[in-house]
Amino acid sequence: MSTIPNSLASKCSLPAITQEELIHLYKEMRLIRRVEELAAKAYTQRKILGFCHLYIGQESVAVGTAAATKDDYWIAAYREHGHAMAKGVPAKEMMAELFGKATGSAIGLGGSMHIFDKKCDFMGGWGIVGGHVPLANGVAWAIKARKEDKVCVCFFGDGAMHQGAFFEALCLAQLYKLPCVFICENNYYAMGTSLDRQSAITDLHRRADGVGMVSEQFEGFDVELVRDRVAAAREYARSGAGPVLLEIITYRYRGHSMSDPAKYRPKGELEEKKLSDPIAITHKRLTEDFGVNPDVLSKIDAEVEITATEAYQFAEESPEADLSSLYDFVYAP
Amino acid sequence: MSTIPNSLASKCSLPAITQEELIHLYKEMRLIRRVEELAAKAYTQRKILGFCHLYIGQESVAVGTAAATKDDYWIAAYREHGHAMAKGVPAKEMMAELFGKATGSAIGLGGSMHIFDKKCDFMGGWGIVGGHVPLANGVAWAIKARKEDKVCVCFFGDGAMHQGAFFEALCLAQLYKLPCVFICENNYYAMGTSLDRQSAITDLHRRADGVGMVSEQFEGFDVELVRDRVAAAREYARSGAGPVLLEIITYRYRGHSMSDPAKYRPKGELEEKKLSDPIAITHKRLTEDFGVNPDVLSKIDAEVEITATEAYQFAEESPEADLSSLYDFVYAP
Amino acid sequence: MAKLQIREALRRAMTEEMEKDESIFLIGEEVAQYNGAYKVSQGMLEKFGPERIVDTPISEGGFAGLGIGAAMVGMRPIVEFMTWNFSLVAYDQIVNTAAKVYQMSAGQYTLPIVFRAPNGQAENLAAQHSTSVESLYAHFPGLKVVTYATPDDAYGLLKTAIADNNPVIFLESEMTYHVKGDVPDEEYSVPFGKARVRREGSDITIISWGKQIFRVMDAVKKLEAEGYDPEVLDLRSIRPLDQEAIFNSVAKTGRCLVTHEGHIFSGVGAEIVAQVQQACFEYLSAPIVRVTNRDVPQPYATILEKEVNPNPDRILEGAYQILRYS
Amino acid sequence: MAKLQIREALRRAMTEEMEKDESIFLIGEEVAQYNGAYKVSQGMLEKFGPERIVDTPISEGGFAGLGIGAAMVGMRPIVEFMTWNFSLVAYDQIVNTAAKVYQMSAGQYTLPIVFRAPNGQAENLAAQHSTSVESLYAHFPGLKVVTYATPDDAYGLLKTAIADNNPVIFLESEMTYHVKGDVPDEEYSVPFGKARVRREGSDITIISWGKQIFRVMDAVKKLEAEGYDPEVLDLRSIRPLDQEAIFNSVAKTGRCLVTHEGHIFSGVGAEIVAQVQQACFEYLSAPIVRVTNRDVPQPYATILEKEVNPNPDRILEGAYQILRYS
Ligand SMILES: Cc1ncc(C[n+]2csc(CCOP(=O)(O)OP(=O)(O)O)c2C)c(N)n1
Ligand SMILES: Cc1ncc(C[n+]2csc(CCOP(=O)(O)OP(=O)(O)O)c2C)c(N)n1
Ligand SMILES: [Mg+2]
Ligand SMILES: [Mg+2]
Repeated sequence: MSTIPNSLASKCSLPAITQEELIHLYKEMRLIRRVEELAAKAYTQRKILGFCHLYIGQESVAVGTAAATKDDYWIAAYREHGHAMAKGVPAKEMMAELFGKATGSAIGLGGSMHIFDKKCDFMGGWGIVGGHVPLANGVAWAIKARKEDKVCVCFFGDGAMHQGAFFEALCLAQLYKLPCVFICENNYYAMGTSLDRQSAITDLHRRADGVGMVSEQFEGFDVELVRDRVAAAREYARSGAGPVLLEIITYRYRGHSMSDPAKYRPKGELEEKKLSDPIAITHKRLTEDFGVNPDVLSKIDAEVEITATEAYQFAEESPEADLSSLYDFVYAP
Repeated sequence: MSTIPNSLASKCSLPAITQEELIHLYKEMRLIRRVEELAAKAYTQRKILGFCHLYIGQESVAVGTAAATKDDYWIAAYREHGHAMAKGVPAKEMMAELFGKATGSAIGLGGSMHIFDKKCDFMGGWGIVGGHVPLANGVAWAIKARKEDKVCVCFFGDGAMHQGAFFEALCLAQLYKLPCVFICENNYYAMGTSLDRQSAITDLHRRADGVGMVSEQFEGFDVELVRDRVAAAREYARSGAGPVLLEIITYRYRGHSMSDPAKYRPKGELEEKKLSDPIAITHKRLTEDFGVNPDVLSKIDAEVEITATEAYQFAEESPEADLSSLYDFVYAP
Repeated sequence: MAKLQIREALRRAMTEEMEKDESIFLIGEEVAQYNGAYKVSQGMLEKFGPERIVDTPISEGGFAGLGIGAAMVGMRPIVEFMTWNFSLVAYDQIVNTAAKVYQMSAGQYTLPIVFRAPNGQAENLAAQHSTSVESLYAHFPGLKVVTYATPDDAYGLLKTAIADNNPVIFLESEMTYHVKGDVPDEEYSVPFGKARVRREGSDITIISWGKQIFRVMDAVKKLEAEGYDPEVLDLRSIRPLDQEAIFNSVAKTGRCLVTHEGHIFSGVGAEIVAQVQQACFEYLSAPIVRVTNRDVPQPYATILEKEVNPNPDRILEGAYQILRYS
Repeated sequence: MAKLQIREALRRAMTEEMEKDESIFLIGEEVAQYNGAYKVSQGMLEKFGPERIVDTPISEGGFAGLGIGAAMVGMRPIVEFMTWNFSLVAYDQIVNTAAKVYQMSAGQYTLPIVFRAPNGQAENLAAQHSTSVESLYAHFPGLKVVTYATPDDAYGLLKTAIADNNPVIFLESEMTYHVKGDVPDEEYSVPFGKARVRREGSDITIISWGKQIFRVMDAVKKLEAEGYDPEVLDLRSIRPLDQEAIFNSVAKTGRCLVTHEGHIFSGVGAEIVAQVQQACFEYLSAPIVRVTNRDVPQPYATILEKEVNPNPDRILEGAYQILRYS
């Protein structure tokens, strides 16, 4: 495995995280989790329909990445609620989209799998496994052509790493030295298929070796670590050195989608993984290392509760998607 | 790069090549070259039409591989005249197919890019770059299921190694440990695009690293060396250890197809490459190392000339493709 | 006679054939350990083992190609896509390889392979997960395309598909896997190219296929109540088409409506209309009408989706247009 | 007024637009250093440099996707496939991504991108290299599909395609890149959705597009010689269709033939027939006839290929069938 050269990794580093920033990241993760839990509730009440893939357990990846790439372009797959919120999509607009309401981020046209928000350069929300990865190169191409000081961050799952689209994208990104940070969120499963049954090699970042790309693998339960490693990768890509593939080990607590009971997990696996829960880790770090009073965090939890509940209510009370909008978005003027 | 473990490579070895066998390989290469030269002639006379991709310069790869895998299944791309003949497709039937005649290997339905011959397990002849590579896994699957003592040999060009189909095939072959020998004939160009402009890494066999596959790269101008290395790879794959990717460095003397003047080559490159002409190398080896009288080889050349010319005449004199066959091969009974 | 769910009928067809012929294997995402994304292959791993019920990673092009290669050398693979939407990444393999093997090799290589998956929209799956693919495959000579509405046909058609020596595109639906119906206990197969008359009638021929048949039968109830006497043809086989049944029916009724899910433009409906207007020109008392999805990408929200779908109300509207034409 | 080859007309359109707008770039296999597989982009690398005329490896899905991503953030890519056959490996990117971006994002992201390549059969390229893709793309709302017969339309339509804010499928032909014709010197563009009357007439409406127009004009000469007065509509735009022009013409002539290359089943011809029979039911004096490829994979040998193609003789046959109908 090639890793990001130390010289660059050190150059790039963001300033060491402050208590304030870490509290903010804690809050972001909390919010994602609570919104997802409410989405789960709404789903069982048939207020959200279709496929609904929850991000619970993986929050540190999107939130840590956001801490390092907030102003960059992001593009993600269908398990993207967390990414959307971390990137700045208001919880209300996202939840309303899940409810299929006129106030949703895509006014009810897209739904759970297709959150888009141009205001914060959140470019979806895509449903075909691996299919959106090539798009990242195009965004990076534009960045390069227009000499923007940005990168394109592209998220996908372990399941995407056996798809031709993913591979072609990696080849092209490396050939053209595009400013892309490819992030594989390896949560051990593609639906019911565990890692070792998907691929002969389970260190998936080694896919990068086949195209000569720099890559790194690390556990992503600690949001601070994610922030720092993604920042290094960002700097590498931004500097013109070429793209980077990060394999971030994570875990999803729920089934693949709301309709998956996830019976394929070995007994005890979920419980074990929960021992390194991203929110708990950060809670501990804040209280133990930074000496934050737990009450401060409880207060934050309460604020989050309000925001999440408001999002839910907003979604619930919003008007249905507007029939008259049906033909408005087939062709652009 | 992982290479075939020595233990296996040594176990597998064919007996050292005999003079008789090497003379046979010389003859095979000669025949391919002469048939291709006649095909070129026929093309300029508009007796062969459409795309016509000649194998001149690369003969040692197909012939050396045949020496090691004669009874295995083969599948190739559109530059497959040499492979077809090396595998046993009679020159006559192949030439007649190029001419679009009723006596052709596919009675004029397929043409130059689609030579098939079930009698000798030559499975095409395919036109979409990379598109046939996944099929090799299926053949290997059948080999495994039926416990045949065989492998599937799959040929493709350097240009195919950036295609999703190629990558997915590699992933699956390695996952299922299929008895495949993948052979990339790296002739430096995909049409007019040189290697370094196709891929960030030019040691293309490293694609195997990304999927954990064993691979090897070697120059393929010496037919004997090709025979031995392919035999080792075959033994590895056949034994159940898994597939192998070979990158065999070679060179095509002609343009990509008959309509390509190949102006993109740096000056002198072709001349330099011709210094390691496969036929010349084997001629030298036979006369200098094996002490074969050059007259013996001249006699062989003369025999080849007759076979090639007969193929040409056979094609020319054969009846046109049969209109009544047009609807016979849309659906099988 | 057993009442089977469609998923059970499909499973029975596969299981019976696999018991008889060792060269058949089932390959696709989640077909083995997960028992199928929609539980069609439930229990089959246990019965046939991992060499014949094969889980794959997410690489549709790769395993479709694997199936094709295996079929060329005499295996009889059943390739399952999780849905037909995902076959679009394997499109080249199916239309430009599978469809052409037999012809390009002048009959040396046959391709006994079934590609099966749920087709068309389910509910609230939005634009990327709602493609009806029938026209995209039926366009190509070399492929056969079939589908069913009820368990008995699901069973009988899949039996024929597995026995066929050509690539067969077999269209299912996640919305109807649970639908129950009578399936005769003895083995049988339903031939390709034969439409099924779901209702005999004399006023109008309504042509449809797949789960759209259920919407049609809904609409038909209303028509009946209003005194109309519609004939309903369930095509079952899209390529080959049962021209005889279609033309005879339209010649009898003089009126024709074609309704299907999916996009209208160059859909299978268009093909049928083009054939019918030619064959039945002298018999038609009204223009042929198509009722399909409205011409937009599938939206997510229920209220929008309902409006887009070729629902019974829209079928009725189309029927009235034809019946009241003068 | 200059006489330009079609390849020159296309090059002129791209060059003019690229000079005006820095966000346009051309990307594809062999477009730069090789000057285009068919020399359409000759000299453009020299003029615009390697950042705007971009060679790619053989990964159509990859670079189609690159174009889509770039277009989403405001670039205006022109993606060239070596031929449309090879777009089939990128099919998912085009029909399930490009076609749907605008809708799924509720208009937040537009997709100003042109996909261009030679379409349909050339000569003796056999089954895998002869696909006519128009129906495969026109099927999908969200895509526009256009094509031309002559240099003036090639230029004017490509200008419009590049200016359009939607994904445009632009169909060319390697067989006619050398065809010369007048192209006005001043800049102009040809709007989408407007058919071109290639010949006015009153006996029969012959509808076609692309290089098939040349075969039609051959057949028309014969018809003229025999005293018939055919009207020829060159559609140019397949999606959107010029319904007004089509329906008005058929209403006038009462007879209609649609002819195109490629497979017949659910082809674009089927769509046109389906629409015409409905809109012009009362005007039609004969069934509408389609003349397309015979329903087989494209064979290699010339004698077979000629038989398969919708050649002038077969167009005539179709026309007689209509004209002599009674
Ligand atoms: C091309 C394609 N094939 C199949 C599917 C169905 N599918 C949706 S998600 C999924 C699993 C993906 O797993 P992974 O990439 O690991 O992401 P995760 O769900 O773990 O976030 C599958 C098979 C799809 N959407 N696209
Ligand atoms: C998917 C696809 N894209 C493009 C082409 C057009 N094409 C035919 S051969 C070729 C070059 C292939 O080069 P390589 O794989 O190195 O094989 P070689 O010709 O050198 O034997 C290209 C671009 C094709 N046939 N298929
Ligand atoms: Mg996963
Ligand atoms: Mg090459």
